Amino acid sequence: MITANVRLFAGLHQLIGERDLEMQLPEGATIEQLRNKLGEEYPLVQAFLPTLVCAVGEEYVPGEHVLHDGDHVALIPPVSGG
Amino acid sequence: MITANVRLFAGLHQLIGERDLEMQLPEGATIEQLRNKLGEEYPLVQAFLPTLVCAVGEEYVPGEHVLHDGDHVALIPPVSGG
Amino acid sequence: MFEITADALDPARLVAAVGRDESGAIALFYGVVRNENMGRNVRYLEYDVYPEMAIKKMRQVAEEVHATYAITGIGVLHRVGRLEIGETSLLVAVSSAHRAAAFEACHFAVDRIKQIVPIWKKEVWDDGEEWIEGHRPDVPPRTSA
Amino acid sequence: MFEITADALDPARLVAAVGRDESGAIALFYGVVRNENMGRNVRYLEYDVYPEMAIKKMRQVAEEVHATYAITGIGVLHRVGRLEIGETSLLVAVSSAHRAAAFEACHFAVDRIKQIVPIWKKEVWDDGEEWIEGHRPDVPPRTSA
Repeated sequence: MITANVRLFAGLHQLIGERDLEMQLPEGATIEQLRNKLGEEYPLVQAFLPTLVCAVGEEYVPGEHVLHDGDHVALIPPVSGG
Repeated sequence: MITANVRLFAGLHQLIGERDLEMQLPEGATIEQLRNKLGEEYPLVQAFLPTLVCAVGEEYVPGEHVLHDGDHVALIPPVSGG
Repeated sequence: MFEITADALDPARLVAAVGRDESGAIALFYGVVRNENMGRNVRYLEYDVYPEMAIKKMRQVAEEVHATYAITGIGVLHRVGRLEIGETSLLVAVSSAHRAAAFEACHFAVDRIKQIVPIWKKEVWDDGEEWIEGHRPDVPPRTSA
Repeated sequence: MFEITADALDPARLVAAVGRDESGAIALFYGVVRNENMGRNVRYLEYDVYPEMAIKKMRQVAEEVHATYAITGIGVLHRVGRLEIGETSLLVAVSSAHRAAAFEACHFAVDRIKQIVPIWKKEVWDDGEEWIEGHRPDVPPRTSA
């Protein structure tokens, strides 16, 4: 198993009430698997998943991206700065 | 005869060394006649005439514009503000 | 100069930072909190940010602008936290030898910032609130694992 | 706010003057004295102006901008006299609900100011000087006498 450090922002942060979560995932898990598990563990998040993008190492990554133990994963809803 | 109060700017002002000139013109004289007389009285001005525009009452006017006694006529070389 | 701060933004400092002796034009954009959006009366805004990534993405925008336009300097300041009507949330300054490049590059930079920089605004109205969903950032195709 | 002055220009004052509660964007343009033009090394600039007409023509530009773009405010400050490299000669600020109108209207306003406002600059180089001939203003067809 690996541990991913998940960071929440904006509506997700407000909804779940935490800035950071730890998630346990199987060795070789992808962003897609993390998203699925997130939806299972936090059903409130499911409404966000279709438009949610993930970032690892401060870069946007696709669903196939493979995670490593200790990775920091940011959940990025559609941005609205400016 | 009428008197036109002629104001000079930029290169013309520097060349002639005056900000204001008085010119005597016949009754009913136009801007075009003023320009011609200016070129005769101040030959140095002739090089400016092709690109010079005149303003009366703070508005650009064409050569056919008829002058009245006491009019203020500004000689406007191509502008270069900004 | 690329900064995220909870304090009031200082345009003079940003303009001084982007100007060079060869700059003939500087375009400065202010994003300002307005009192209305989509027909709703806005009381104030609350901004959230992923600071490290936001700075990194601002720098990426600057690189894109440098690659596309003949500019002499660019800088971005973004305010976060609670902002009242009339307060400035975003400043983008671009200097160039000539004005057309300064205007076009600054406009492009603002558009890109709104597309890829991880910052979010919540509108608070008299009768509710909502986190605004703007642009979904583009995700690169498959990266190396 | 439309002003001609021999003193340093104050952008904060101009921005405050054009902002409204419904303004979400302000585009501010700085015309800055640069150290080079047409391959020549510029030491400083000297500006001449026809003040009353310059203000009148700035107001005409503002009316044209209001007629063409959805803006909430516009202001122009122009400095005259001697200006050194890096000093600001022109400030044009435009506020709007949205950024595209602010950028486009501000760019248009700067272009028009350079076409019709009676202001002139002299470049002073190490080895000479020249009054710059920019745009010949359009003259209306025959007016009533």
